[in-house]
Amino acid sequence: MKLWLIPALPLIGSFILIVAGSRLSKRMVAIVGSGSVGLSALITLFTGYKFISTSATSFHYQAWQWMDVAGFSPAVSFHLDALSLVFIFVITFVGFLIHVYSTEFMADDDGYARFFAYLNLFVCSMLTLVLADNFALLYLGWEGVGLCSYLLIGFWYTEEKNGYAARKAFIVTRVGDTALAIGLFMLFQNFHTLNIQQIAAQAPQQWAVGSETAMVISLLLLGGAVGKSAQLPLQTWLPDAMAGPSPVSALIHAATMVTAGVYLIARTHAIFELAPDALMIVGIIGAATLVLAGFTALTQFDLKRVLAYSTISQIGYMFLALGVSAWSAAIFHFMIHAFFKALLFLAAGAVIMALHHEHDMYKMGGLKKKLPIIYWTFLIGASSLAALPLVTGGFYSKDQILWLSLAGEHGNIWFFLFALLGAFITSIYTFRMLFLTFFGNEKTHVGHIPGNGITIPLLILAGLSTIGGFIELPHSFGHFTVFSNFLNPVLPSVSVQEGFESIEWMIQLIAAGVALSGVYVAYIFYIVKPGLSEELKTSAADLHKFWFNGWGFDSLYDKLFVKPFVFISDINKKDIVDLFYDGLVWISNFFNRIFSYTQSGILRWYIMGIVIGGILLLTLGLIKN
Amino acid sequence: MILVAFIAVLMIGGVIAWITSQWNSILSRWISLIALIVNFVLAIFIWIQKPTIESSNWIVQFSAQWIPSLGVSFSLALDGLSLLMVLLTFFLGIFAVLISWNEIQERVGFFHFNLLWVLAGITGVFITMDLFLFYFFWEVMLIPMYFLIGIWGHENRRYAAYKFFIFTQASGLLMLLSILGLYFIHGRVTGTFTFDYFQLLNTEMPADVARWLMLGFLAAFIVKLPVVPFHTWLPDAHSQASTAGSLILAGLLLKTGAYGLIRFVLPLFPTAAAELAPWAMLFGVIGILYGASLAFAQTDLKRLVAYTSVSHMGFVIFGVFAFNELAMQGVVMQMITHGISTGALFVLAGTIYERIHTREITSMGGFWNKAPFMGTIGLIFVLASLGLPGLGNFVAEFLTLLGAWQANQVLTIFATIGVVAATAYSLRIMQKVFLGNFSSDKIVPDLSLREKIIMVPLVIAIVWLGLFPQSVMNTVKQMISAQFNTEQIISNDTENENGSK
Amino acid sequence: MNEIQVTSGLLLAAALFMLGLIGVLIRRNIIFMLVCVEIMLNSAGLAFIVAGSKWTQPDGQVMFIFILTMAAAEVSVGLALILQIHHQLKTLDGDAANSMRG
Amino acid sequence: MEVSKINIIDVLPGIFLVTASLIAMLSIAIKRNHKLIFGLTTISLLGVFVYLLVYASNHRFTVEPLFIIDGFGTFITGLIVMSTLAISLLSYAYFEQREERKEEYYILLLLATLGSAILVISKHFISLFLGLEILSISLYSMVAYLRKRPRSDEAGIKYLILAAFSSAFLLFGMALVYSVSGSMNFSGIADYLSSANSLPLTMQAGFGLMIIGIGFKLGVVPFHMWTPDVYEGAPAPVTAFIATVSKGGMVVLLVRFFTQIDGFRFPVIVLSFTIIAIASMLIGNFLAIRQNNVKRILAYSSIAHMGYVLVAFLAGGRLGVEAVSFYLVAYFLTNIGAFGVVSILSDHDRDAEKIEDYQGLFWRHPKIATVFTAMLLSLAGIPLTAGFVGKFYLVASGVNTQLWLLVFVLAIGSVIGLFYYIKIIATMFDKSVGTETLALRPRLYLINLITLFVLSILMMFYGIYPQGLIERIQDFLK
Repeated sequence: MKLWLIPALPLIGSFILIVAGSRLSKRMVAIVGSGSVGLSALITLFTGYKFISTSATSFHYQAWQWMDVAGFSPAVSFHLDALSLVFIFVITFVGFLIHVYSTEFMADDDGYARFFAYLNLFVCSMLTLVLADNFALLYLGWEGVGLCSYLLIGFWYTEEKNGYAARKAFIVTRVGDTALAIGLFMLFQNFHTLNIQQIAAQAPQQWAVGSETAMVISLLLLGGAVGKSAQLPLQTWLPDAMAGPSPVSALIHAATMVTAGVYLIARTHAIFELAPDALMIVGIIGAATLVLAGFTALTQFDLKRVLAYSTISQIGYMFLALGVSAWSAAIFHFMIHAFFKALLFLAAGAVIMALHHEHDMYKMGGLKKKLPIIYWTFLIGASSLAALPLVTGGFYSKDQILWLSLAGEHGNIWFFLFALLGAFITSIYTFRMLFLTFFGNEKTHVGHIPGNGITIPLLILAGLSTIGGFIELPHSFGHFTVFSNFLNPVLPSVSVQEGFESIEWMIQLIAAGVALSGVYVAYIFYIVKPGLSEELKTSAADLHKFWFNGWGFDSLYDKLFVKPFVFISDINKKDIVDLFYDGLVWISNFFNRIFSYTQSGILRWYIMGIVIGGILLLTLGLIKN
Repeated sequence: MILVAFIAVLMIGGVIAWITSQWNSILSRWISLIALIVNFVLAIFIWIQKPTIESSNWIVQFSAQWIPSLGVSFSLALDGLSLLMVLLTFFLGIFAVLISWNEIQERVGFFHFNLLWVLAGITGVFITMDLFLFYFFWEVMLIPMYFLIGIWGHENRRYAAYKFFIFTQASGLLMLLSILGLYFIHGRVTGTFTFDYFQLLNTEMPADVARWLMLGFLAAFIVKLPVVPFHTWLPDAHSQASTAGSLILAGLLLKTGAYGLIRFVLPLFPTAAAELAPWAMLFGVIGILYGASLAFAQTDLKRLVAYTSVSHMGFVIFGVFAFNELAMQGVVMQMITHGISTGALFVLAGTIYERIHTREITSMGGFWNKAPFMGTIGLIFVLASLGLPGLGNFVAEFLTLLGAWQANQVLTIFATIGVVAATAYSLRIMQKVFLGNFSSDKIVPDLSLREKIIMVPLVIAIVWLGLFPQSVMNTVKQMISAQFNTEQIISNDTENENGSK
Repeated sequence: MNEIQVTSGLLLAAALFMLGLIGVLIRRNIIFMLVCVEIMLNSAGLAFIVAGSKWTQPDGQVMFIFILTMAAAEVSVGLALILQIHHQLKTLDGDAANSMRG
Repeated sequence: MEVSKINIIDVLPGIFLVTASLIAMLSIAIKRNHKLIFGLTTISLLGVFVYLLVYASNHRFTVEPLFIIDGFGTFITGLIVMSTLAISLLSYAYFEQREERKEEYYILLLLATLGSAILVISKHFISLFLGLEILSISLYSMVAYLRKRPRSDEAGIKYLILAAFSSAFLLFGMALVYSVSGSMNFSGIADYLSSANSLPLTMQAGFGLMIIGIGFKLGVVPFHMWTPDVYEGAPAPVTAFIATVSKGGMVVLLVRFFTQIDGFRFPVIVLSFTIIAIASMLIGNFLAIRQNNVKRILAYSSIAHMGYVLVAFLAGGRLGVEAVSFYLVAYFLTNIGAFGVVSILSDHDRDAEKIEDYQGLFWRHPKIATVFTAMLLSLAGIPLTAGFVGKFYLVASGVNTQLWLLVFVLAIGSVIGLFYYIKIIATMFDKSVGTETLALRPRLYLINLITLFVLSILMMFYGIYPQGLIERIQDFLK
């Protein structure tokens, strides 16, 4: 069983690069960096083949006993089932492609070895996260990916604002992690173990549906998930995280790490199912986030920030799916999203690189001819994101969520309407982005023409985001459910409410129509009448500003938490407690002065002192008697 | 005998180092290094022989008459906890010598004399089982430490040294009163006047007397630990001491307070301690948050790290008074890992000071560019300080919080929030020192070979503790579970007695 | 000797003692201070004699003789010192000798 | 009273000292020779000590009605004699380099020692008075011995007037006590008191006045004001003598007197002493913290230390007496050592009393500075020193009788005290300014240094291994 090799290889790669990175040639660094993940991907493939061919339910491997204290005995051990297999597949493959892309993208950077070291470390942590068989190890991976995210966002460390963005990302996610940690404490208190499988097995026996403890624990786990996956109310860090290099945005902030929250909830669905209210909250958070982020994406001009908000929005869809117990739909969308969003980020990275680190879409344009491969792949990614019907992977995955948000057993019309609105906005901003970047006149000179290292991963990802959709086709349309069947042992399938089966095709039609009309709106605004958007912007300037700033969350948190904290620590820099001790010193010195005054050196004073002492003594005697 | 050797080697080594420095200062450096390595090897040897203590709690014991007329004996003993602490002492001691190799150029012999004597005092505190002797060693370590701060410290050293000395001495005297109170109570009840730890255990006394006596012990330990609001000596002492001084202060001296809590307060006054627990935990949490908030505001690198110590030590008292095995294991881990990680941060601050002659982080920045090795090391210990899993501190904090959750949930939530604050101040170190644009007008060379020799073992240790903490935990397992079991037995007994009455 | 006489004897001694004491306090001249101290010593001697006679013991008188002797010795040293002080300070003002203080 | 042969042997130490001083006087009349007198003094002191060691160590008896020669007295007499010996060793070098006639000093020294030795063994008001006055009158001259120095004279006259003044209080108090109890013998007073169930007012006033006299000698608050001035003005060895022998003798008397009459039955007395002790511990320490004159610092610290001793005194019992004895040993060793350092550093014109004189001493004269550091740490009660065990003993006796308030104040006082002890130490370890050499000639320097070394080694030895001394004390107190 080579399960441990999957996370270990990137770790070894990272270790080599950290220790000897400065002494290796760039070529060697590239080989070690990508090679380790590539090998990992191969082993994943091999393991996956074995897993499917033996039709096992899970593989298990224990490396060593991590701790063993008073019944708390997490081990460093890995658990592979269908859910984690999907995740490690995405992580290793998309990860490998992004590594390959980076070998060219980062070629001129001084921190070449450092970059790959971090990236490898990230892959290792992410794999640990999804393979962990207990929550303690999961937490290790969870924090590990947070660390790598921090390191990679702040990769270009000489810029002050990158460091700020990196810290913000780490701290905000850590707020969520705190909730997660407390959730783990409660889990341990209730089950005396942190083994995920055991907890999942025991939870339904211990708690009835709607149990308060289950509710609290679910919410705490949700807190962790919300932080990591940049959902409301902890979504503010992700747009800033775009300060990192584009491959990082693609890998960490689109494809893998930010979906860790989705993984966590899916992994602990047994607990969430016991807390329907918590599940409802998951759905509400998802729905609210997807709309909020969508509106914000509409107003951004920075190419990567648009993608960032779109990521938040798409993860919102996944949360919505989780909220209606459409587990496999969420995971399906995760996978497809990983493909097309990685593709979009990488393509955007190539564009930005070609335009000398220009992020502003309004300064781009006309790249269709200059960068044809980039254009076509971007178009495929964008179509998938906008869920253009039939030909894109995104259509199938998003459609499933739309359908289940209405028809699933926990679905309702409001979820559906929000999701639909989100879909409409998605296709508007997606094509706005496409039109602004690739159509119109060339505004900035194209410098770097991407080579094979960049284009080949793009092409592969474009392929994946197209054909990826076909492994799960809706009931009304082929009814091909390889993916959900595969996940079924882990994630129960969702049952559809009575009376909805018949209207599934209608929903699909509506979805398709909404997506296409979004494209049309974008076409009107940005190709046909480019002035229109400007007018709109000026006529609703306040609203635009509000959306542009992400609905004011940043300034709200700044006022609520950051400013007070900094203020309190700044005024107390000198440590107010010390005043007390200074006071003691002052009092001592005060007494010293007073008593010193009596030591006047004059003989008669001293005699007086004795006499007064004597009088006091004798008076005392009298009083006492 | 080996326990006596621990102390004797250090004391004699110190004297020899002082004497030889008249002829050759290099020699005195080597002498102290060798003395510490000898001790470290001895301690490792014991550990390898008894990696897990199964049958008896006490690995080695030594006892001799000292002042029989007062019931004082020279009684030393080593159990798992002591062994770990002693190991840590010698381990960090070696680095304290190494880090001062170039830094200390004046009065080298006297420096090493003080260094070794402070370590001897600390070692004594960790292995003595006689309360008089304990107090004796407790005080013995103060004077050399005072000199380490007061002679080789930075610009404000005299003030810092005073403050350190007076705080610890004042609280120590309160402990002395309690020791004596216990001594006489035990003597009156049993007729044998003795300071022997084992005999004083389970002394029967009225509840309010126990409460007062415990407060006396507590005073000494919470000042040393330190617990807010008795912490203000620490930032001054830490920031003003020389690097080796800071290393010893943060790495070892604070641990004597934690050790005292575990070794004396809980076993001697189980009931009174249990009554106090919620308050102690509250103060622990206050310490965690208050220390973090102050750490965030500091611009003096060593002062910043000093306040992180306040915050981290909050976890210790928090965990100790959670009264369960999980938290206690966490506390023991915290003692060790904090010793290593904070010690390393101080060493780092020292190496930076050697290069740019300032501790102000406002005049640092971008050092990664010039000194990536230093940056990597810095990153690792900053991460350790914020409790990243995979490094030792995480194990410590996680176990502490996990255990504390069983005891007090509200306070645990606040303590966990402290981890977020830890992230804020830790990353600030990283940002201000290593990231950003290189802005110093000084040359910042990367770590030298000697500095690497110091740092690499520390890194290995902290990673090892993070991934394989069980080897350490096994060493104290017996001791900790024995402590909680006996307490249960005692409470059961008293219940039975009450019942029968 | 009856009780009343003892009491009045002691009261007389006490009055003398107070006289001396007040003298020491209000006089600045060192010689006068010395003299007043002598008065106090002698009042103590008187008290001894009164007490001795109360108990019809010779001890009180023995003590008085010792006190006299001691007072003489003291005065001799004292006068020598006063001479020296006068030599240095050119004054006998006790308050002037205050170079040490604080 | 009948003077028998045995009695002569019993009071031999006193006779020995008197004879020695007479011989010294005669020899001065014939020829002045500093070395000779010094030799005579040391030999006679050694002789007394040997006598005490050989003869008196297992001999308990009384010389009615004046003296009681018990273990406690013998022990402290031995301590006093040895301290005087150490002081005379220090004095030799100190006076050798000064112009004044040195020889008479030793006569005074011997007589003062005699006075203190009498105090220690007296059990009667008359012997008490005689001992006290022999001590005091010798001290007046000793304090003002360097008569060319204005400060020395000033200190002398202050001491004289105040001491005589307080003696008057003591005497008047004794007279009152005598008038009520009809006895000047301690045991007689005790008999009277044991039959009386409450303290008559006259008696109480008598005790009050006596406390003033005793308190003055001890230098406890509020009768302490002379201490710093006299300490500062007197020559360093004399200061050492006042701090140790003179105060020590009085402590013993106090213990003996109040133990014998069992004064602790009377809450007024206990309360008075408690207030005095607390005030001394606090005010003594407070006065010292901003002081920059080393001799004055030591003076203030001695006020506080007498307060500490009173704690053990109030604790009473065997443990209390043990504690007082041990503490006195430690205190004597330490103070003589400390003033020895001051005297070894002094030059012709003035004593080394300013704190600046100690700036960087450790780097100029490491040996002396080490000794001084050890002595100061002992005063502060830090382990490895006799002062630590002594203070431990005091606290133990206080805790034993549950004098929590006193013990608590003792702790606070010690903490405040730390501040100024450390100040001196810190100054010594500061950066050095200049490298002036010592004023002493090498051979004299050597004598002093050896004396100091012996003192510090003893002090350390009793700090690390107090068992021997404790056993000895317990032996004596049997």
